[in-house]
Amino acid sequence: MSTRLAERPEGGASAAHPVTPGEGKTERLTIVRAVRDTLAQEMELDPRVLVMGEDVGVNGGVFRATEGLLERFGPERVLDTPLAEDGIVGTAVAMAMTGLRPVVEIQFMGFVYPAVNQILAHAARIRNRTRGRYHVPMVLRMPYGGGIHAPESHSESYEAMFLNAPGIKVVVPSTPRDTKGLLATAIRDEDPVLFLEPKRVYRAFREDVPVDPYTIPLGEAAIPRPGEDVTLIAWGAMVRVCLDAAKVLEREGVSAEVVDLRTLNPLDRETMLGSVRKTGRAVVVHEAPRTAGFGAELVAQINEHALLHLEAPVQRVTGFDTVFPYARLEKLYLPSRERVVQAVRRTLEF
Amino acid sequence: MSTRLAERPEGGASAAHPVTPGEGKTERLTIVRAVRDTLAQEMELDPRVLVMGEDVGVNGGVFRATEGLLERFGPERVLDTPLAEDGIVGTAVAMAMTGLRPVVEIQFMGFVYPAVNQILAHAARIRNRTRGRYHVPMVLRMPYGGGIHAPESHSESYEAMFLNAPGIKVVVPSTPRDTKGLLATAIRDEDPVLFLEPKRVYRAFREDVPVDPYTIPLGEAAIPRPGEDVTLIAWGAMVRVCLDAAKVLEREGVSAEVVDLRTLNPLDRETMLGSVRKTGRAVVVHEAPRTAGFGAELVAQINEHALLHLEAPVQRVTGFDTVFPYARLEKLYLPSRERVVQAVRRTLEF
Amino acid sequence: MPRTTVLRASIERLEILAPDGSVDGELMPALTDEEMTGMYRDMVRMRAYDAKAVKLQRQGRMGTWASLKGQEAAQAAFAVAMAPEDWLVPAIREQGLALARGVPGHVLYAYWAGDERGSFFPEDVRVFPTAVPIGSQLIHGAGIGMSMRLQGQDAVAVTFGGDGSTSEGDFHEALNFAGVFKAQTVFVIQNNQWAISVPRVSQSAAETLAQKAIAYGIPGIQVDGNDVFAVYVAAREALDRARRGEGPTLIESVTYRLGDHTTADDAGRYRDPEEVAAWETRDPILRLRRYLESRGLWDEPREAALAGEVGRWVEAQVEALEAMPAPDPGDIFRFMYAEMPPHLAGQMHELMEEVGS
Amino acid sequence: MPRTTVLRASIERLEILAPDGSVDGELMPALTDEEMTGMYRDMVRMRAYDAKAVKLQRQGRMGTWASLKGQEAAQAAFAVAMAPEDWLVPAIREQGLALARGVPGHVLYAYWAGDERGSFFPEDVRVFPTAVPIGSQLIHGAGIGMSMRLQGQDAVAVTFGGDGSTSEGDFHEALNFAGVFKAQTVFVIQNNQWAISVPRVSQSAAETLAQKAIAYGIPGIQVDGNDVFAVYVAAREALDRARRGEGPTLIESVTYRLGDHTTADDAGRYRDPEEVAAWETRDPILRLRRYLESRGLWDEPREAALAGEVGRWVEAQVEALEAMPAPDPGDIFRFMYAEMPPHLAGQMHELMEEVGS
Ligand SMILES: Cc1ncc(C[n+]2csc(CCOP(=O)(O)OP(=O)(O)O)c2C)c(N)n1
Ligand SMILES: Cc1ncc(C[n+]2csc(CCOP(=O)(O)OP(=O)(O)O)c2C)c(N)n1
Ligand SMILES: [Mg+2]
Ligand SMILES: [Mg+2]
Repeated sequence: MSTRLAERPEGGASAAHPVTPGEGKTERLTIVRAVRDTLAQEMELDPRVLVMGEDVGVNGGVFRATEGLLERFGPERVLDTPLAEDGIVGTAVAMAMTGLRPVVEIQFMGFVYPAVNQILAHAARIRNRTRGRYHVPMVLRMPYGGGIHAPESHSESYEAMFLNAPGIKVVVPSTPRDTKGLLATAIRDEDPVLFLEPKRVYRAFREDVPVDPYTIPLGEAAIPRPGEDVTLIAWGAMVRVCLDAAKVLEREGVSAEVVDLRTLNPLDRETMLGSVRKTGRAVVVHEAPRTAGFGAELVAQINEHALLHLEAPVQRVTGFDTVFPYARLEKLYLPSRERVVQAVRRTLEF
Repeated sequence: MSTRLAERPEGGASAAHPVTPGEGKTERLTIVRAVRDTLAQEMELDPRVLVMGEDVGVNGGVFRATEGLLERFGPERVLDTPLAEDGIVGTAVAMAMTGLRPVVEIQFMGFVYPAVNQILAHAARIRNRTRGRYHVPMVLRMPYGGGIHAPESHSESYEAMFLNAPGIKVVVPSTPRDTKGLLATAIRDEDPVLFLEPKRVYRAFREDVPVDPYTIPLGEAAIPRPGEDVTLIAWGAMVRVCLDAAKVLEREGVSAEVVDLRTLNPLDRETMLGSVRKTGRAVVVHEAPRTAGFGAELVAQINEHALLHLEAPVQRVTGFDTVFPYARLEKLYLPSRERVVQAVRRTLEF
Repeated sequence: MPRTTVLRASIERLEILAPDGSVDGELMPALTDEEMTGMYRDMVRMRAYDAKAVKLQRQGRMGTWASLKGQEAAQAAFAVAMAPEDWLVPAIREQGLALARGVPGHVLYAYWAGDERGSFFPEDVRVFPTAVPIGSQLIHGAGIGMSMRLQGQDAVAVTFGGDGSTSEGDFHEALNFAGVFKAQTVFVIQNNQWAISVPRVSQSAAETLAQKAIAYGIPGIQVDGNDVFAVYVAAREALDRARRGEGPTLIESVTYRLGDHTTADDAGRYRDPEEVAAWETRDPILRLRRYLESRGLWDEPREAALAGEVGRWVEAQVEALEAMPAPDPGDIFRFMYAEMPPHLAGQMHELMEEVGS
Repeated sequence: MPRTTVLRASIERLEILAPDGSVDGELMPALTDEEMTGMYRDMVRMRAYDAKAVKLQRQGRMGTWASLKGQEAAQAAFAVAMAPEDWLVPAIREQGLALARGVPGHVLYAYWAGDERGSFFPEDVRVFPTAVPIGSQLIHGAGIGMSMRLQGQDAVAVTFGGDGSTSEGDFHEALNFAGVFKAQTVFVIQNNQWAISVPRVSQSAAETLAQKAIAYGIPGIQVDGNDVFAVYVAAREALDRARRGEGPTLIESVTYRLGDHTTADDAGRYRDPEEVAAWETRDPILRLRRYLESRGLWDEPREAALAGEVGRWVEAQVEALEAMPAPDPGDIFRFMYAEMPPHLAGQMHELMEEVGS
């Protein structure tokens, strides 16, 4: 079965659904399952939405995030493309400029480099270049991050490069519930959105996710765990590491607040600053290398806007400034619960 | 005339020359002229060095940075390539791995995106990938930055993306003298070096540059102007802006120290921190957009290592988080002397 | 079971209008007199528009300008061949075709004068903005062609690139996608012999650029790009094929860049004046005029009238350009996203304070 | 001056050894008996090495492994055709040829077991490390071919890619550079019909991949990639051409990936078991064995002896792999630059404190 792409319901789908999870039925889903269900739901709601990428059709994606979509929506809305990231993103840009809403899968974030020209020189700039005449409502989904014992180039976290070059929103969910709400918002957004999926926790846990459609606004951080003594700031897979660290700290009598940024651009600076002003101490955690990682920006913003509240320097727990190691050593590279705990201790002992 | 590439003098050229400018004869050169002379000199000294890129041969480069090299060294050492940045950098990577030392010109930094895969997935990683079996002694020269009323994509400062992905050194001279010494070092370096040339000041001023070869070590900042009250940290074309601001401040009785980082990776953290510890106040200046620019990293490092010395939050004077504007508005975008002065005042009034 | 031939391919070259103004009657397309004189008028207008921009640049009233001089024929031919709903995806020298498709002259000038408003085209004009990174627009051409097909629309994406652009990976990915998805796309390579200072032969070892089509299993053809009728015939064939859903075509239009690469370039450094002189005798405008004159469709009085008309039109564009209010500094921020995020609003505020508005 | 043909091109396909073991006597290359049995031994060894890796992976003793099963012939052919000084630039399934070129078996295993030391090859082995980003290595092949030419060396860069890799812009830029600079490079596309789940026909509308050579003005040929003699003949032609300074060649080797894409994949999801069965009858090893047997060069006792020998060799590689000391955590930092910069030394120190060494 195939839905004709041109037949769009008047007004689109955006306005029709609540912006927060409703009361209705829920289902226990993993993150990857939430991705798949949301894609199906948004494709159902808006016939302009289509999915494209390498192996997303017959194979249902190498992580199965698009499983069943081809059968359900047909080859006009689920495109198995040639192996060419620049081509995939560039054709998607043009589709987005001419009435469609492509959701692209880049198989691993480590393979986004060939598409950087189309993303940063075009997708991120078309609205500005044409003073609003054209825009690019496109989502680039990318499994990212380490921890799955994959070969080289399969574990990267390249978010920083998309944050210095403006014009593209960057969203990183950490839970199934957020995945659904944020992905729906990203697809309905009128601008290009990089949607980074923490593949390490793709199937790590399940959560009750409302069956009905809902959206979560971009630019609103969450506080999955409130606390008083120190703020742990993270996104994606590192949120779980911080929550684990907070549990350890609790046993030591330290109350840690965890801020899950959820979107890196736009950034919910106020929630982050509010927490840091309250606790006076902060640890930023990310998988990417330390130098010029997005953590640096967070430290800079805290410095700019909450310096006098700081009891200790903001600590960064990050990947090292090295290539992401192959499987046998990757565990040493990834920020661990222990490293976060140590960093918190440093802020307390300062 | 053409020098056979294979005939390399034993031991190479690296050891043969002083690491700091000698006493000998000097010549008044612009930055672009220093680039050209240094290329010629290094090609003369080491027959493995070759120059390649778009329009670098017959045309002598669109900025004339390679003028005369083709005539002097022949088409085997000065390669006019097809219009394909990924191909240029990728073939250079392989040349560097097999006995040559290519110096590549990317016509404008705004056109580096197509080559990002070869730079970051290969050049920056080959040594580590092969545990030292291969390495990539290659220089990527790129005119960068705004201020010359150029069309879109001709004014970009993309240094941050090359600083978060480790494995490639990043050098940015701000004077003719430094250009010569740093470029010579970069060419003799055993690892890939991004050599960013501030095209806005390519011909803005001349300086006495020693005629004899010399090198300036990577990872050593300069202090072109010492001061007591505030530290201005910059690189490339922004150094001049800071020096201008320092003059204005001097008239107001404020003594500003200017730190010219010269190399961003490796970073001379100690010189920067030493200055900030002394002055207690710092302003970081760069052309790239603010968010996740390299300035954030500097603020983070100051936070980590000199927090207790700070009298005020470190200020950032940067490009906005927008696309670099076309010519008619670019002046508003670029950090100006006035903005730097204002930022200094903010640190003083904090 | 020896060596067998698994593929035979050939590339044709099409020429109809000779430099002396004579035509190949058999291949001559069925164009009305009005269409033919219209093409001529279009080309003359393009040249005047171009010459004025070069002059303005010398006077400091225009930014860097990329001259289209010598490359008018393909643009005039496509202007007639394209349907109103078709898309134009230009490279950097398609100002002429953009004008013909409805982009106002002063708007296009504004782009080259360093003003983003120069890419804000009217709603009903299906012209993409100039893509500065060479070759990157070819992928957009493929993407529009896919988009139209997926949406069941008839429109075709006519996509221009230079000879230099064929070296970028983008060219390859664009043509390959278009071939695989039978995109409604026509790729036109304006082979003007030079990519800045790099001659065509240094760009690829292929004898023709048209033969690159073979790599994608799509039709390719070479035309004399200074021959408006040849381009027109190839354009119609390709447009019709795309519209019928039979997929993309690659057209190599062999022409010549009579001017410098841009106003920032000095072609005298790298090319032989004799080469330029030889190509001047193959001027596409001269040729068409000779033909029209031989058919009694053109003469000196009409030429003089056209010159006056075009001159006035060009001046009007310059006036409209210079009458545009200065760009608003706030516009630096306003078009980054559909809604301005708080951090950008803050930065805009900073700037507004500074400029005092 | 009508339509003229400006290019005629054709692509040949070469087959010598039929699935039943018979050969085309006229095209049969002059290989000694030892070379032919050597090829066979090589292929058997490759298959055993591969099968063992798949098994190890199932047992949790190996990381993700990309099987070369079914693609041995091209590797065995190039092993004989290449000169000692030639370079191998592999894609992801050239383990067999890498072994034949002198990479120790346990070292290569280590790579796939998630250990960077698995790309530290002996000094005299001219084999590039595996490039994970598909197609990116093709540019290195072009670059080495340019490098050898510029340095006046005779060596040729033999560069492998998959059918999928031909879609990347890298393929295009690699072949174009090689053509323009007459690089001493041979490009071998192992067209194994699949790029993970995407079949060859969805990768390009071109009838053959060999015809892509036409786009670069270089020779292209299609060979039966399961026919070790056909590949050998094409390899020799291409290597000789490159060595003579006449430039690169594209060889499309038509073969089949008998296994899953990698051990992380389940090909049963997307391809027909009948297709696999059909290709199993065209097995390159079986075929060569039939030929050798028909020539009296091979028999059951020799097969049994070889099986034993190869089995012992493979076990020795596994033992050597598992005898490797654990990788040193400090190695994460040591090979980033020729000299370790202070910030990295600091980070290494952090880690060393943590792991207590
Ligand atoms: C990716 C990229 N690299 C380099 C440039 C600089 N540049 C602008 S035009 C040009 C030559 C283009 O040649 P061609 O494609 O033949 O078009 P023409 O200028 O002849 O119309 C170059 C190298 C660019 N704009 N984009
Ligand atoms: C740039 C890039 N994109 C995607 C991938 C993921 N990937 C790994 S192998 C592969 C398919 C390769 O197909 P082909 O070139 O035919 O080689 P084969 O696996 O069949 O040997 C893909 C998509 C990658 N490694 N690199
Ligand atoms: Mg050209
Ligand atoms: Mg394949």
